[in-house]
Parts: sequence; structure tokens; C-alpha cells
Amino acid sequence: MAEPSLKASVPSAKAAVAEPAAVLSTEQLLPMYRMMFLIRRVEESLLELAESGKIGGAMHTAIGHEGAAVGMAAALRKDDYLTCTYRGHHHSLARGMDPKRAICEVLGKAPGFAKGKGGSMHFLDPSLGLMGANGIVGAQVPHAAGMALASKIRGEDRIAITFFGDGALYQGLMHETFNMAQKWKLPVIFYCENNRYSEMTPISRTSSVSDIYQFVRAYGMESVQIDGNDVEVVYDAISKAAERARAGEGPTFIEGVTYRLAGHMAGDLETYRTAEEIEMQRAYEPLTQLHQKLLDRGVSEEELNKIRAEVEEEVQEAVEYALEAPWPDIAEAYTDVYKV
Amino acid sequence: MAEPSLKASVPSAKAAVAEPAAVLSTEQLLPMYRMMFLIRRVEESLLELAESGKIGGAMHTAIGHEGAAVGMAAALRKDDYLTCTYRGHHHSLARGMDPKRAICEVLGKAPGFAKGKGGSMHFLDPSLGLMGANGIVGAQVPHAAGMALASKIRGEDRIAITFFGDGALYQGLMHETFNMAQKWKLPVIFYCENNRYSEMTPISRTSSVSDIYQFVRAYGMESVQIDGNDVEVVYDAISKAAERARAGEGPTFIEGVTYRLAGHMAGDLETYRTAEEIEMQRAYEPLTQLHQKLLDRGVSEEELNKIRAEVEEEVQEAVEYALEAPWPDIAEAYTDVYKV
Amino acid sequence: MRKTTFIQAVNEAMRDEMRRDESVFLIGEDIGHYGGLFRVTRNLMEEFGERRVIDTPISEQGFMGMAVGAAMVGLRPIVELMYMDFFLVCADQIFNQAAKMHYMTGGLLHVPMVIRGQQGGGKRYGSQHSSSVESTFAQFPGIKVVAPATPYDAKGLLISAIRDDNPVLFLEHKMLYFTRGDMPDAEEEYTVPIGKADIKREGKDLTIATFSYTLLQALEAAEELKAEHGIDIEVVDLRSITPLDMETVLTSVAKTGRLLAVHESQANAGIGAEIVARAYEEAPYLLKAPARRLGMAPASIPVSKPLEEELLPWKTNIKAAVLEMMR
Amino acid sequence: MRKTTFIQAVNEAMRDEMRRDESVFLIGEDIGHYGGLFRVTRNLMEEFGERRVIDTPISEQGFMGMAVGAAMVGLRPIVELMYMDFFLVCADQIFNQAAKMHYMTGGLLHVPMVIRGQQGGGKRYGSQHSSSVESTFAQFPGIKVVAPATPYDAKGLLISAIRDDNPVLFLEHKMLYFTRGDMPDAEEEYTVPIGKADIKREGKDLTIATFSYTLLQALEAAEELKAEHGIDIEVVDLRSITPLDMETVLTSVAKTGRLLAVHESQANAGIGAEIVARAYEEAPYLLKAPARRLGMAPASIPVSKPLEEELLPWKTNIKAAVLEMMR
Ligand SMILES: Cc1ncc(C[n+]2csc(CCOP(=O)(O)OP(=O)(O)O)c2C)c(N)n1
Ligand SMILES: Cc1ncc(C[n+]2csc(CCOP(=O)(O)OP(=O)(O)O)c2C)c(N)n1
Ligand SMILES: [Mg+2]
Ligand SMILES: [Mg+2]
Repeated sequence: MAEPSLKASVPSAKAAVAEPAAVLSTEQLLPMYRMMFLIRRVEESLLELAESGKIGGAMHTAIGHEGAAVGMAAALRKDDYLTCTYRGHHHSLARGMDPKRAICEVLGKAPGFAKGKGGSMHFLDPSLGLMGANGIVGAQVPHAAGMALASKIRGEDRIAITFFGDGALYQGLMHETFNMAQKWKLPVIFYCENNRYSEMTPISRTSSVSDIYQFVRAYGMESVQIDGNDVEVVYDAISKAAERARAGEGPTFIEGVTYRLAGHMAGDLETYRTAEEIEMQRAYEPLTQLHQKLLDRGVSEEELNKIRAEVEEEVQEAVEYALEAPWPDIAEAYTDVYKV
Repeated sequence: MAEPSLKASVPSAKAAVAEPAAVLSTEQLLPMYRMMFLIRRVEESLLELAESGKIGGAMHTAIGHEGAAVGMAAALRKDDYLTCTYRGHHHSLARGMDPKRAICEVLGKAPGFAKGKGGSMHFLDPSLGLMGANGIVGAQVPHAAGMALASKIRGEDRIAITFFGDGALYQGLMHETFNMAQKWKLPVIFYCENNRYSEMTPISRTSSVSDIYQFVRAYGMESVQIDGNDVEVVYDAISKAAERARAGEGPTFIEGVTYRLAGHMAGDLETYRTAEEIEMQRAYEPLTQLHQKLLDRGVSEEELNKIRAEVEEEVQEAVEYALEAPWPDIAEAYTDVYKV
Repeated sequence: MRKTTFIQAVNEAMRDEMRRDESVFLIGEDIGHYGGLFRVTRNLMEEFGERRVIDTPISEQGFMGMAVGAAMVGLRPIVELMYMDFFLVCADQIFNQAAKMHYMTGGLLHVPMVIRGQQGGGKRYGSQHSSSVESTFAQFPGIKVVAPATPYDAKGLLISAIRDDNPVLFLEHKMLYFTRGDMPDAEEEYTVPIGKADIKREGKDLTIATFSYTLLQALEAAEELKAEHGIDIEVVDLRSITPLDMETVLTSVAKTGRLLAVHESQANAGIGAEIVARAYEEAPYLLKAPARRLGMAPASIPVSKPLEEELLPWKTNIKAAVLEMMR
Repeated sequence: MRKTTFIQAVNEAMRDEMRRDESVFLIGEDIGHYGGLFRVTRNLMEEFGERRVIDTPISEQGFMGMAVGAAMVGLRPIVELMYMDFFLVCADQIFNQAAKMHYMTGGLLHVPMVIRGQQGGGKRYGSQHSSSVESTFAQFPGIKVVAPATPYDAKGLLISAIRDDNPVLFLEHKMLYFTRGDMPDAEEEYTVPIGKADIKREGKDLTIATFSYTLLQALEAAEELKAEHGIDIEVVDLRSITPLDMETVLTSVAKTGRLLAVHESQANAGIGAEIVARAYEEAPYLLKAPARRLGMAPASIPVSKPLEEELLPWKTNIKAAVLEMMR
């Protein structure tokens, strides 16, 4: 039960690059940059709102995780199913959720996509294939497998992807799901956003598995470890997994190594890691990486500034809209218990 | 979801012998033969009682599994903790439970070790280190790990062993337990009685893991596959695992390949396997194997006959005792809800 | 008219709905090739194939969760739990997921699934294979709970459950499986509505509100009480536990003035206590004597036959409770 | 006398018992190095080390099961569930294992363990992080349930729970954590017995029986009802849900003639219905008006603040219920 050195448990994300990829054109990358910045700014704004007391409960931001979400959205079809954790703002925004309604939902306001009933931990929009974030660690994973099973039963080629954290791997139902998904060759992608922490505990303190992507090998499942911070790498890995899934070759497990730059949730004391550790990771974070990649490809700083300014304005507007939006009608407290 | 050939899914137990072993003397083997035959006869008698309607509920015999139990009892200390499944008569008898009280318990009679409250699925006797069979698949496994944790916290060298089936591997909590046991190097032995069936379903129909003993490799846990029908092989494997555990080297996973000669439970229709399949397995079953081994070592058939005759008498007496034993006092229905 | 067993009725309901609606499928342990430990799903794999009758590993959390997921996208899974006691192994998927999904998504999703299987005491299965779970499920809004007592109601209610857009728990009592009852012709389609109680015996002195196997026990108790003491019991078969048809119960109490609720799940914080509380909330003036409930005594179910019989709220205990109330 | 927060009281109880008894240890998520998500276990790893304060992976079934196993051989684990809602993930180990162990082993084994953690609404945590679980636990004999409302009771009851030879659920309400209350000196050892209610406010018109955070809400409601309507409420703090101290409740009802049970878990088949049912079983003649219960409305808890407030059985709803009963 000795604690391993924290430093040793946080490898550079760079080290995990499976293969460098340059699969997307600059034209494709520019809107992805925009989206990544939008997610970042929405979440930073939410953190501010939380600090000012406007948001209660548990709000988890994905600052530093945007690569997984934006790469995924580019790789999958709009009708492919997605489930994810309470840390799910980024996937939803990347798939096209309106920031206004997203922020309203977090604030519990009426225009929220779920009328303010679900809040930050339950982002969803079935019309965008977003089938629900979940507050219970791991619970969304069999849901995605079940959606993949539905596709198989119906003979459709819609596939499912599910996102979960490194800490979720130790919930038993993950393992139950892996076995069935592989046995039945379900069209599902298991994407682990490995940020090396399970809440305030470094994963190395409680896990005896050294290489997370090896975890599913006992089931004979295809699995890869990638740099989850490089949006092109993510795009590439998910595209390949989706192709396999649609071809009836079964599930793929992807370990996307990443790092959470903000606290586990709003209000996290962050006593469990040093400022240096976070600083070190900033060099590898998705937005910085993509920014540099675009400059390297000849995009001007000016053009990127312009994108960012537009986004700033959009987010600013969304926040204002949400703050002024009405509360749901009190009668809503009693609706939606049963579908009638 | 195609069904693999049933035949292919039932490898000969012989094929799984890890290493031939001749580690026990004839003097040591003779009482083991006696015990194995006693278990067999007790269980055959119980099946008869069940057929005559004297036993209700779910009664699972371990006919064909005796090798694991008798090998274990020889390898471990009397104070080592043991937990097991509903299929637990054999472990308990091997560790020294009085057949009289065992049969009384199955019948729900007052002299049963648990006053008839627990029955066939809840065999236990803490004074023999028998910490409980369990009706919920997999539930006993973290219990054993917790007992091993207790030993570690107390600085004692008592270890724990837990028995479970091949089907149990797909309960998520197994996996949760494997990880923690390995991470904390707990002195616990995980023994899988792989009889190739999970109730009426061949394990190959629902499992994507081809080699069960490889299952825990992701955790870096030591694991072996053995012929669970050869009592010496079992003795050897558990002895080594116990040594590792006591030396603080952590858990071992043992896959003991075996075969269930009787139905899953009393009343099983057994439509899922052929008479030939069962017949084929009789050649490898523990009692036949040990019988032949003793003859090979020069023990006379006469001597073995004598042992068997003694056992027959003992079991006969135990059954009669149990049939005549009184029911528990009605007041017992209300006791033992809380420890006072 | 023909007679079938309870098992047959449940099996027919699944078969008919699977023929009618491609989106219905079955998932569970040993349900396909073997036809179910209690043989309730027999022949269904033969007719509908492995695509729609899925044998699973012992992974209740996983397959319950997959059923929830499949239902979220519009399929109609029927999940068999081999013993209802095992809901404890996959309780999160049932209560935190299936039951809450519609509410916490503001109505965007719903989960049309059925969880079914057998429960109850009386066959010496002991503590972990004999529990009755209806009262626990009643504590979670978002899931409906039905527990028929006759083959007719079983078939009709299961069809309603399958067609319902919400998760529905369908409870079969192991003591009911081989009971037989009148049924319409196999081709005749009918349903029994969820949330509607049914008077199974008329009487004027006392109302017993119950369901599932204790209904049969209550009917027997009623006959004996009539013969032995001239007490005339009205027996209301609730059939649904959630939603509860208090209207029918109170209409009966308006006539009898006395109410006894009986169920096999634990008495403590059980559905019987709920029925008593609602009676006092909704129509206290109807009661000529204090309303009572009778549930399982505070112990888990022992294997030993005489102990099990002592504890279960069956005929003997029902009669004793009635006689006390009539004093 | 000194004042501490509720968190501090719980922390002290664990610290004192760990000092006193080597067999007590803690296990749970983020409880060691970080000191607990709600900081209830802070400093305990520093004092007792990793051997007795164990940080686990997110494996509730596994570590709950390990705690059961350790308790079966005589250790006294205290398991933290980060949110009580997560009991659904490990419900089998709690109910089929810990709670039934003593009974199904005919008394050969017992399971001296404490499960503790926070629960309840009021902080916008939504459907899966705000449930109150006491009524569900009350349905399972073999486990005790306590839910103190003050720091004094919290420390005394937790010590009793740790020393108890049975599994005990110790419930902390998230709204209570930063409330402060009088405490004896840190060195002064005391316990509060399990199963003993306490009158927190005397009154003559109506008895409210409640516990945990709704006790504070009931006390506030009582003051306002007095000021606004001259109604004089007696507030009984049950403190224990299992076993339930009906004697104290009925002694109070003997004085007031009116009974309202209040709790934050679901009303349906909740502990309030149980209290009503028992009142009519044990002393119906004491009641001048129908006994009532008030629990959480049939919905799961939404994030949106006004909706959450509407549903919780807090002050406004308590006052409304009392006024209706006094009509
Ligand atoms: C079953 C369950 N146990 C515990 C929690 C509390 N919890 C919420 S997030 C979390 C850590 C999850 O870590 P990881 O899976 O790595 O995802 P991350 O938060 O790092 O994205 C925990 C323990 C929960 N929500 N559900
Ligand atoms: C959680 C749970 N699910 C299902 C069952 C029903 N059941 C009892 S034994 C069994 C099969 C177990 O197979 P295996 O683990 O291989 O052990 P074996 O019976 O072959 O010894 C099943 C499904 C149960 N008791 N508990
Ligand atoms: Mg993480
Ligand atoms: Mg097996």
C-alpha cells in the first residue's frame, strides 16, 4: 500500500503518441480549433459562474480534455450514439449543442435542454446522438453497448461510442460490458480519457494495471493507446475504430492519454498535485498543440485571433442569455416522472 | 452470437495438466481417498433425499469437483480462511465438518450447524476456518480478500482462499477484487473451479476469454492452470500459492479444470449436454484418478474396499441421524436477526 | 375457454408480443437454449432465434445496463432476473438509471423495458433466493410494479407492461408457477391495464388488499373465516403496486369499514404501511377499526420448513390478523 | 462546553474510536491522502497511516465486500460511501450479505461494520447525488440505521455504531455538515444509544417525528407556526430509524393527540408510512386526528433550484401539512 512517487505516475502525454498523424487538412482543422476554443471558453465561464455561487452541486469541466471530444465529432456520424460521464460538456458542445442551452441547463434555467432538471452531470440531446452523460461512474458504458446491440438487432450501421475515465475501469460493470461487447462483436468504441486521476487520487495509487490499454486484452479486444491531446491522432484512432465497428469486426478500446488542467470539479482544493505538474502539462494540452500545428501549417496568428474573438463574443452572449433566462415553471417539478 | 460446438468447448481435463506431480506419500493419500469418497457418498445421498422431496430449494452437489476440496484441505492450515459458492459441501466436509450436522443443515433440522436456517447454499463453520458459502455468484470473493486484508492489518499470517466457478468471472466485483488484492498484495488465493458450465450454459457461449487463467494477467497477478481433478496437482498448486501469500508476495489465481458429473442442481433437466460427454469425463474424474494412482502405488483393491465400506456405514448413519433429528424450535425463526 | 398454467401465460405474452412487435427482445441467463431455469422462456429461442433471445453471462449489471441502453433508443427489452433477489446486484442500473432517466433528461428519453422473474418464499430456497421485492421497488418513482396472481392477469398485464413506455417490474411468485386458470383462446388478444385493482371475492365485513401469491392465501383464509367464524371478507387483488389503485380499495372499505393490507415483502416500511397511510390520508372516516398491514416478519427467509412457514404472511397469519381486527 | 461543526464531530468519533480500538479501520474513495471529498476523514491518514485508512479505487462492490469479509473475522471497518446514492452500486454486499449474515449463519457470524456518508437534497446535486436512503435500508432487517441531526448526537451515535456488533448505516446530511453545536470537552467520552429518540422541542398540539436535516426544518417550522398561528409543536428527534423508538413517539402523541412523520426519503412506502402504520397498530386511541406523513414527492431531485425546493419536505411543506392537520 505504499504510495508511488506522484511525478512518476504522470508521464508526459507526448510519450504516449502511438503514431504521428497528419490526416486532416487545414480547412478541416480550423473549425475544430474554433470548437475547441469555444468549449474552453464555455467551461472557463462556467467555473466563474460556479465561483460566484450561481451553480450548485457538482460541476466537472473538461479543460484539457477537448482533444478527445473534437476529434470524435469529426470522426463519427451525427447519428452515431454517444454516452459519457458527468464530465461531458465537451462532447456535447463538439457534437453541436447550442452553448446557450448548455449554460442554461447548468444553471437550472428553463431553456436548458432538459428544462434545468439534469444540470451539468446529465448533458444530452438525442437529436445529436447525445444519449446522456451520467453521474454514476461507469453506468453509461453498458448503455452504449446496449445501443450498439440495438443497431445489431435492427441491422442498422449506427455505431456507439462511450467515454469514461481511467478511474472508471475499476467499476465491475465495465468488465461485464467488455466481455459481452467482444463476445457479440458489438459496434461500440470504448474511449478512456486517461487523465491519470480519479477525483483526488492518482490512478497509480489504486490500480495494479500498468498499461490501461492492455486491460481488455484478456477478452481479445482490439486496443490502442494514443495521445488524446492531439486532435488528429484522436480523429484517426476513432475513425479506424468506427470503420471496424461498422464492418462488423466488433469493439475497439482506445486509451487517450490526457490531463485535466482544472480541478476535478468546481471547488476542488487541488492539494493532491503541484502547480509545477500542471504547468508542465500545459505544453501538451490540446489547444496549445492545435494552435502550434496551425501556425506550422502556415495559418496566421491573426486569423486565429479572429476566430477566438468571435468565440469570445458568442460565449459572452450565451452567458448573458443564460443569466437572464427564466426559471422553469414550478409545475415542472412534477412532470416527466412517467412517460404518458 | 453464433453457438460454438459444444464438443469443442469441453477439452479433456487431462489436457490441462500443468505438470505431473507426485508430491504426496501413499500414507497421505489414503485419508484423502477416504475423504473424497465420503464427500461423494454424502452428496449422492443428498441427491436421493432431494428426489424423495425431503430437500427443498436449490441444492448443488460437487460430484466430480472433490479434487479441489481435498487437495486444498491438505495444503492449507486449519485456521486459514475459506469462502466458497453455494456448491460448497465438498470444501466443508474436506475441512472436517461432521457429515451428520451437514446433512441436518441441508434438511433444515435443528442439529444443523446453522440450526437449519442456512441450508445447502450456506455451509460454514468458523471454527474450521469455513467462513461461508454464498448464494450470490461472486459475493464470497471480496469476503475472502477482506479476510486477507484483516490478516494484513493485524500482522497475522493466516491466509484466505476463495472458490468460485468459471461463470463467476463475469460478475464485475470479481474484477474489482482482483485489482485491489493485487495492488495491496493481499494473502489470498483465488481458485476457479472451471467445470466449463455456468448453470445450463456452456461457458464458451458467453465468454470471450479463451484461457481463464490468463484473465488476471492485466493486473500482473500470478496465475496457473491445473488439472483440478488430480488431488496431488491441486495440493501442489495451492501449497505454492499459500507459500507466496504467507511470504507477502500477494495473491495467486488458480484455474482448476474439472467437470461436474451431476446436474447443476438437484432437478436439473440436463438437456444441455449429452450422456456421452459425461461418460467421456468419467475417466478423468478425481475419485477414479486417485483410485488408479493408489493401485499404481501398490495399495490393494481390498484395502480401498475396506475404506469405502467404512465410509458407506458412516454416511448411512449420518443420513439416518439427520432424518430422525428434530426440527428447530419455532422461536428460532425470530432469533439471530441482530447480534445482541 | 381453456386452462393454462401461470408459466404458460407468461410465456404466451412474450411470444405474442414478439410476433407483433419486432422491437421486443429477451435477455438473461439460461433463457435461450435451456429455456429458462424455471422454463418460462421455453421455445422462444427456437421461434425467434439468438438475435432476439440472448443468453448472457452472469453479468447482471452489464446486461441490465445494456437493456437500459437499448430501450433508450427505442427497443423493448424484457430482462429476466433468475431470482428477484439478484436485483441487488444491478440495482444502480434499475433505480439510478432506468427509473430516473425520463425525469433527469427532462423527458427527452424514456426507457420502455420490462424486468421480470420469480420471487417469494415457500420452497425452502433460503435467505438469498426467496425475497419479495415489490416494496423496495415502490420506493423509486419512475418504475411501475405489477404482480399478478392468476394466469389471465399475468398474460394481460405482461402485454401491457411490454407496451408501456416506462420501465415495468413484472413479478412472478414461484408458488404460482404451476397454478392453472381460465384463459381466452390463444388467438384472442386482450390486455389487463396497469394500475387497476380487481375484486376477487366480495364480502362485507373486512377488506383484504393484496396481490400475487398472498392473494391465493387470502382467498383461502377468507373461505375458512367464513366457514369457521362467519366473517365475510372482501378480497381486492391490487395487481399493480405502482401505481396503486386506492380508489378500488377505498370503495371496498366504504362497504366493509375495515382494511388489512397483506404482502410478502418486509412489513417494515412496506407497501402495506403505505396503504394504511393512504387510507388515513384519503378517507379516514371510512374506517370502523384501525387499518392494519401484514408483511413478512423482520427476518430473512430461513431454509428450515417450519421456520419459513412461521414467518411468511400466509393463511394462518392472515387469519390471526383478521380475527384480531374483528375482536 | 465548546462548539464544533457536524463534520468535526464525525471526524472526532472516528479518531477517538481508532485510538481506543485497534480493530477499527477506514476504507473508501479519496478518504486518506485527500481527507475525503467532504473532508470528514481529514487528518486520519496522518495519524493512523495507510494501514488503517485505505484509499480505494472506484470499486464499491469490491471494497464493501472486503469490509464485510474483514468484519466477519472481527475487524470493525468504517466504509465511506461518497454519496449515499452509490449504495445502489454495492447493494448486494449490503443487504444480501452484511444484513443477512447473522441470520443465515444461525448466529455463527456477525458483521460489525459501519457504512457512513452524506446524503440529501438542497445543494443542487441532481437526481443521482441527492437521494435519501433511510427508508430503503429500513426494509432490510439485520442492519441498523441512524441519522443524527446535531454534532453532539453525531459523535455519540457514531461511537455507538462503531461499537455495535451489527452493520450500522450512519447517515450524514450534506446540509448539516457546517452546522455547529455544543459539545463536551474533547477528552470527555460519551455515547448516544442507538434506538433512543430525543425530544428536541416540547409542545402540546401536535407531534412531529423526524430526524437528520428535516429535524432542523421542523424546528424552524415549529417556531414560525407558534409565532404565526399559536400552534405549539413537539418535535421528536428519532435519531435512529432502525430500531425505531415508537415508545417516545407515542408518549408524545399521548400528550398532543396528533402525529406527523417527516423524512426526506420518498414518501411512498417510506419510514413515515411505517410510523403511521405503527401508531394505528400500537395506540390508535391516542390519535385525535388522522396521523400523517410527509416525505419526498414522487420525483427524483432536479438540479434547478426552485424545482428542488418545491419537492423537498422542508419548512414550507411541513408548515402546510401541519396547518392542514390542525384544520
Ligand atoms: C459509482 C460511483 N462511485 C463514485 C463516484 C464519485 N466520483 C465521481 S467522479 C470520480 C472519479 C472518476 O475518475 P475517472 O474515471 O478517472 O474520471 P475523471 O473524473 O478523471 O474524468 C468519482 C470517484 C461516482 N460518481 N459514482
Ligand atoms: C448474482 C447471481 N446471478 C445468478 C445466479 C444464479 N446462478 C447460480 S449458480 C449459477 C452458475 C454459476 O456458474 P459457475 O460460476 O461456473 O459455477 P458452477 O455452478 O459451475 O460451480 C448461476 C447463474 C446467482 N446465484 N447469483
Ligand atoms: Mg481520471
Ligand atoms: Mg461452472
